[in-house]
Amino acid sequence: MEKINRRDFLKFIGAGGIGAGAGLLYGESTRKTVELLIPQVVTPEDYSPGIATWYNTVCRLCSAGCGISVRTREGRAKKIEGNPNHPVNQGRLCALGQAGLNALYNPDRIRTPLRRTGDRGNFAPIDWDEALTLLGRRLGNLKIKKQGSSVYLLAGGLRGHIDTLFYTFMQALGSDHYLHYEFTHPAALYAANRMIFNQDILPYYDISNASYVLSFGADYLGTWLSPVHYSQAYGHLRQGRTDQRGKCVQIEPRMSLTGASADEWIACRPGSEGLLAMAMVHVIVNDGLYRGPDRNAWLEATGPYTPEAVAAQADVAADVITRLAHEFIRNQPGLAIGGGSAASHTNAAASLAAINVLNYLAGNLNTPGGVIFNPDPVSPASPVARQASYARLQEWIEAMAGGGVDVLITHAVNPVFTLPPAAGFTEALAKVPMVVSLSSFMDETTALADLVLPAHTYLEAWGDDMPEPGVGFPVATLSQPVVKPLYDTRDAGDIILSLAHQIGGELPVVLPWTRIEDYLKDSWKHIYGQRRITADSGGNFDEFWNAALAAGVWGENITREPLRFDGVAEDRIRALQVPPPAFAGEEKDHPFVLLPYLTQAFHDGRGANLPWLQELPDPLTSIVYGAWVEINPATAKRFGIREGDIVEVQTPSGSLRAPAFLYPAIRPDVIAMPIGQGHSQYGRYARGRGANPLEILSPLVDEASGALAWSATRAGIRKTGERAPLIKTDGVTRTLGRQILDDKPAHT
Amino acid sequence: MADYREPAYADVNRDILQTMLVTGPRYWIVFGITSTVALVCFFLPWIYQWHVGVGAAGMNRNAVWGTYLSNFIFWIGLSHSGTLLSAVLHITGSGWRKAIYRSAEAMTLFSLMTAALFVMVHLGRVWFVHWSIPIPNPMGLWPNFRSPLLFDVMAITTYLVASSIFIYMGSVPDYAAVRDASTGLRRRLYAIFSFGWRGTAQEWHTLGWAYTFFAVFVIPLAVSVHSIVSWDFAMSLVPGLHQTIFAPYFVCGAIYSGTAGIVTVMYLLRRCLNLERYIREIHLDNLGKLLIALSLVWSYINILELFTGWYSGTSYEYEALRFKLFGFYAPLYWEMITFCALVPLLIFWKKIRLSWNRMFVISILINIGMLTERFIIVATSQPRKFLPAAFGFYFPSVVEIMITIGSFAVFATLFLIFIKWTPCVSIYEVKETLKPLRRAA
Amino acid sequence: MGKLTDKLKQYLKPGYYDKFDYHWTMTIDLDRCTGCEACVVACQAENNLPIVGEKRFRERREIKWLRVERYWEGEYPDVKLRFIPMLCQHCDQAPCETPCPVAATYHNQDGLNTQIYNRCIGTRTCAVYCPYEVRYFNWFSYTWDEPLEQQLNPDVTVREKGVMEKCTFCIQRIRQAKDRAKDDGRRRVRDGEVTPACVQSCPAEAMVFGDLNDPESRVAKLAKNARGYKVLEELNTAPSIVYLKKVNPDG
Amino acid sequence: MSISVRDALLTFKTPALIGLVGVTGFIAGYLIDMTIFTDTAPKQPIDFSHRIHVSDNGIPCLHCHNYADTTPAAGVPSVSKCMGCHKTIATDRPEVMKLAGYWENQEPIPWIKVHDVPDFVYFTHKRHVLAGLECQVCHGPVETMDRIARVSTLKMPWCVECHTERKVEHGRDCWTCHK
Repeated sequence: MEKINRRDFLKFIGAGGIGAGAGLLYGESTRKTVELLIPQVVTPEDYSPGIATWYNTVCRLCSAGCGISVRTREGRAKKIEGNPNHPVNQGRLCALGQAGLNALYNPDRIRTPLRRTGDRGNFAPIDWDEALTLLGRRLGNLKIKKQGSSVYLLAGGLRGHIDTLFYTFMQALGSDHYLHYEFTHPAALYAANRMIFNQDILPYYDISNASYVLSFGADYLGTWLSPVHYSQAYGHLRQGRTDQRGKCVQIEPRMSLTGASADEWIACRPGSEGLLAMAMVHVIVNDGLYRGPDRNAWLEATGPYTPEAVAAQADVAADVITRLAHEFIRNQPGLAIGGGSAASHTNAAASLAAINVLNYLAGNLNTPGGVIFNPDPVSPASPVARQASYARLQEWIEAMAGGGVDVLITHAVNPVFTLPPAAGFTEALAKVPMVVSLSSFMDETTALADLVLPAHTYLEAWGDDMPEPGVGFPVATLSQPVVKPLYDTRDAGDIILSLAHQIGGELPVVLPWTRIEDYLKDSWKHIYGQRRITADSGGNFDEFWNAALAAGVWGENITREPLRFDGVAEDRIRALQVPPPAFAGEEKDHPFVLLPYLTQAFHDGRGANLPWLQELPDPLTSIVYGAWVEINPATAKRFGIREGDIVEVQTPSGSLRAPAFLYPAIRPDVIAMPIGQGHSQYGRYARGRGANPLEILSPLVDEASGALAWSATRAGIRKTGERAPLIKTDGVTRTLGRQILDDKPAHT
Repeated sequence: MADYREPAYADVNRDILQTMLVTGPRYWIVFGITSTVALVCFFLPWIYQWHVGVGAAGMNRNAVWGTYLSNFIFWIGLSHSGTLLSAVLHITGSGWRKAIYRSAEAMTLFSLMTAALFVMVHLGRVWFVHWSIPIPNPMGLWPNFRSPLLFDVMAITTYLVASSIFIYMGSVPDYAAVRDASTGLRRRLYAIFSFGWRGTAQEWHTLGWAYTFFAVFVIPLAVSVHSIVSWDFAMSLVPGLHQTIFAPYFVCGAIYSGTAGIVTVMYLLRRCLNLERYIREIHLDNLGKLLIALSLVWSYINILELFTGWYSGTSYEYEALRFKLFGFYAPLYWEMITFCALVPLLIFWKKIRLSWNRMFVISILINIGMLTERFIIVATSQPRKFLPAAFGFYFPSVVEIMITIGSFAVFATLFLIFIKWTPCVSIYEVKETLKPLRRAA
Repeated sequence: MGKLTDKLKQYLKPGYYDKFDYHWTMTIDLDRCTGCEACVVACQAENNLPIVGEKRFRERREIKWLRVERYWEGEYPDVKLRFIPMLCQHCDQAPCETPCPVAATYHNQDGLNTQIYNRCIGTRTCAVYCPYEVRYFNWFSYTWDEPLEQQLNPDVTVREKGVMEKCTFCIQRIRQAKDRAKDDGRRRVRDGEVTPACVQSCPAEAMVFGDLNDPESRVAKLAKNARGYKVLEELNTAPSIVYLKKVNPDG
Repeated sequence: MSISVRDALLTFKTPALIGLVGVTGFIAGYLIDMTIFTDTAPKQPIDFSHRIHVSDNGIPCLHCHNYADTTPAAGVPSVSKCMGCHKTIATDRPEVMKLAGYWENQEPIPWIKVHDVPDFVYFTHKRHVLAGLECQVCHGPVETMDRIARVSTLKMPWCVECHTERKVEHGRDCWTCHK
């Protein structure tokens, strides 16, 4: 072929050059960025790359006190699992407990101390020294002026020596205004146990060995006392024994998680649970199923509570009551427990007392599968005494409103959210010159504080715990930091200690420690000596301490006799009677009873800022992200309400709007709402989502226990015409006769 | 028809060649519109989706297949009549085909391309699409040859290649005609396209032979392609899709929509390129008859589908049927029945059959119906599978709808390019149909 | 010719194996299950499931490898609620395996239905073919609000947009157990050595996991239980999850 | 007048060739970039020489990379570990002074990662070391390198090849290496 002329040649060069250039550039563009290989400066001794390290500590997200093991990799917490050595949860853990990581790594944590600037709700960061001096000075002055008693400390339900520390601190300050407040604290149950059993601490309910569980609204698989432990017990009760399968009966106006698992669900009128119990007592005594010496006394006491009489009040057929009573006595060991709706009416304590009587008559006290009275706890410190009932909190609120409170310190408690506004806490708070919050989250209460001293989350903090209710033998758990503190926060204990030193006077004398860790260790030295553990642990204290830290739990292995119980005193029997429940609001303009209920995920609202739980479909409705009003389909039909219609719920103390959900298992004269949503603060995941039923409660109180009767508010509903389709994961919730739940297609 | 004057050979060349050699402003306007729409409605949304993920579409966990796949089937279907029809008619030696087959085959080609595009749009990670092609690699990784989707890839590529060869072969003599009628660069280009065709007896013989061979070869291919597409669905367990009838159902549906498509295109060509003298009532008449036949078969299969569903007696099939006939998308279903089963019955009337405008409307309606049919298949079956708790709902997103509209523009653009590149009516074959005595002009 | 027929016979066996090395199987006792959904969170924590956000939930694009389905029976007042945890059944004759054009999902020698994220091209055919609807697609690339990403499990890939994902029976835990076995010079993993996150967390111990090939394993014994059944058994997918149906005392 | 195909083709010869050259150029350029310009031995913050440590002073690999036989990651020695020797040894060398500098202000050394596998790959040193593989099999003659360099591609074909020829148990199952 002919030779290429010059112009063409240049063209070739050009083309080749451009092409090659483009190729190079393309290659460069596809190359991934340089990765660095960062070594440690000094290697920690328990570090090995790519291998998980487990730390045992305690879950603080509810009061059950489960032991947890946290898996960490390269110094970061990866997963929370139950601590297999721990007698309460035995290696298992609930949704809330596992979501604890979301609390630790929550994007909305308070990262530095904050000081109010201008109106409440506006903050500016300050450093710790400044913050502590600020508070220290104030407390110091009060102390010098002998006004220490105007310092109030309200803590969430904390147990163990951190509580003792708080107590000592307040005492030294000259103030005995130190209380715990937990919305879920079963005050009525304590009262009932005092009434019938003379017990200050809760007994152990041995569900796993029971063959019959008669539960009056106690959601023991979801929220009652120690759900993880009871779930495990439930598993054993159902399939753990070869010879028998225990039966579960649930009596409650709205089917709870437990109700769903029960063999029989009986929808009684709200607040009539105690009456039912009394009727059963009547049947048992009357039909000669109980032949104790005090039979006649019982006969008298329960005279008026004939099944027929109660049937009318409770809307449960008389023969059902009789049948249940007989079943209960026949299938021993059996358990009668009460909670939930039964424990949230104006007759709560009396109802639970009546339920206790069932156990007494069945003679299943201190027997396997029955009620076993716990021996005294490991540490003498008994925070239960410091638990504020709603009534007791009322006195505080009055004091605050009256200007008697100069400094209010709150720790891990959010009364602004968990108390009904009608209680007037928020207004009273405004009257307090200085509000200090030790919270690690900007919750509703913290938002109204003047000074925020962010405490560690429980995964960064030291502490110990004695589970309550215990498990039949004394147990203590140690909690330790599993990761380095993420932010400029401090251990609540350390804050108190440094405050003590800041204030001076005799405080540094009674609280000489500078680190909570040392304080804890010394307190344990004391137990160690007192309990003469040396005998069984063999080595010295340090060995014991390290062993305890490694195991995360220490259970006393000298078996103690459960506390004896001999009969109910005559006068108590005679005194026992269950009044019908009182309600706020008239039936004619408020035809329904509003039943707020706890969910395992959100508990009293503290779970709402954990994204995993916001995205966890509600076990019974599969709804995520938001709150709803549960209405019986029949009722809904009457009001022409479809799912997703926004309804207005009015009570004597207010009203709220939420989408309706047609719940097949709720009484037609009851509407229910989950507690936990409807936060106005508390981080991006919780804020402005759903509605909070507590906001519209009329705070009636159960006189006997001082507990807030939070199911005793009547409500009316109105269809607003607006719609807000619920976000739920379920499609159709009927099997349509398909072979899903059974080996053969169901017939529907 | 009285005033119809049959064209002379010279006229044929002139008339048809001017459609591609002479380009008026109207062409450029139309071309401009289609290409812009294609860019704005198809490619831009696609790029956006590429960037954020397929979430840009309306699909969810209850219906992971959406309009992308239904459109894919639709375009595959549209591709069907073209090559298949022209091949069948060629073998059966029906002369009336000659004027229309070129554009029909072009349709095949371009709708196949559009369909292929939709596969890409559908993929979650289209940048790895080459993994579905068996290329030897040092990792020893191969595609999964059991997968109906892989059958698809094979079938479609084969069909694409075969039909492009088929259409090209048919055009060679015409390219020669273009070459002789033009000058300069185009002349040289077409010299290459036409492989230096000189029109000797030998060449005509070879062409005829090869052409017939390909015609025979293409027919089973066309049938297989849509059967395989149907297996994508039929091989699943999904109630409403898991049916043996699906292969014939799809094939018949494909030819049906394809034939309707031809009518549409013919109408437009005739109008816009004033080919009234070549595309004539006879074509309309024959295609009309074909449409009736196909619509009857199609309706029959639909009834059969309902029957099998009902006869199965399972909760699954019942629910699927219920949702299809009376569920949210029921209006679409009945619309489909009206357009594809009832409306075509009008064609029985010769008056309607021979009226260009009426047939044009009907053909459009049929294809709307077929488009919905494909949509119903994906949109009503998946959200009603086996576990009621996982029942759901699917509605296409804006991006999806835009891309659907855009796809038509893509097709149109390609077709417009085509008519300027190849004579859209076969010059030499039209001549074959003319009366010999008029040969001397 | 004989060779060919053998080859064809081979194709009839699940995953083309004469016998699985391990046959990982799970039993779920519905009589123990309380529907508390602890397992759901456990799975999310272990397997880096994204926090998709309210909008995505509304669009029904949540990602939950393990979900608890609930079915109501009867009407008030005689109404019952039944729970059933639904996760990948690791079918031995999996409908989802055949259609994947790139073989990103296939049956491996341990009887597991694999999902290889970095091979997936996102045709989503497997999800259509799966009768249990336990395959979840990454419609977007999800991100974690800082510092939540510090929790991510380094043993599990964070999936990018456009790939399918599903329950793996916590393959990373299986892998670690095998690793441990090798360290101790054992040929096999001991029964109970592998517990997927859900099984580990289950408060009522409703879930049991193990090797069906080992006749002594707990799961092998439970699988023989009279209450045992498989969901949608008539589809003949041969799932590796055996459910034990809830006992109904009144017949 | 007629035109032959050859003449026609000739007119398009030059543009076609130019296009061809362009494409070839592109491919060539890309390959060059991938092979020659890929930095398999980047400049490290400290000019650490494996040769000096291993060959000259006979320090075994596992002395510094002490996790290689016990954990998935081989482990980069911590700064303190380096200082363990270099408090006393060769303290006058400039590079060692750099190291001392890092130690002074307690900073980690930002080494540039040379051997890196994607996030979706599960690789454990332990199993490979315990299987009796020499470090050099994958990392090359490190003992001779003054600056560490990547000698193998660390790409899947390379892994699979070795797994295949050593008949690793389930060595070709995706879930053996992908997570």
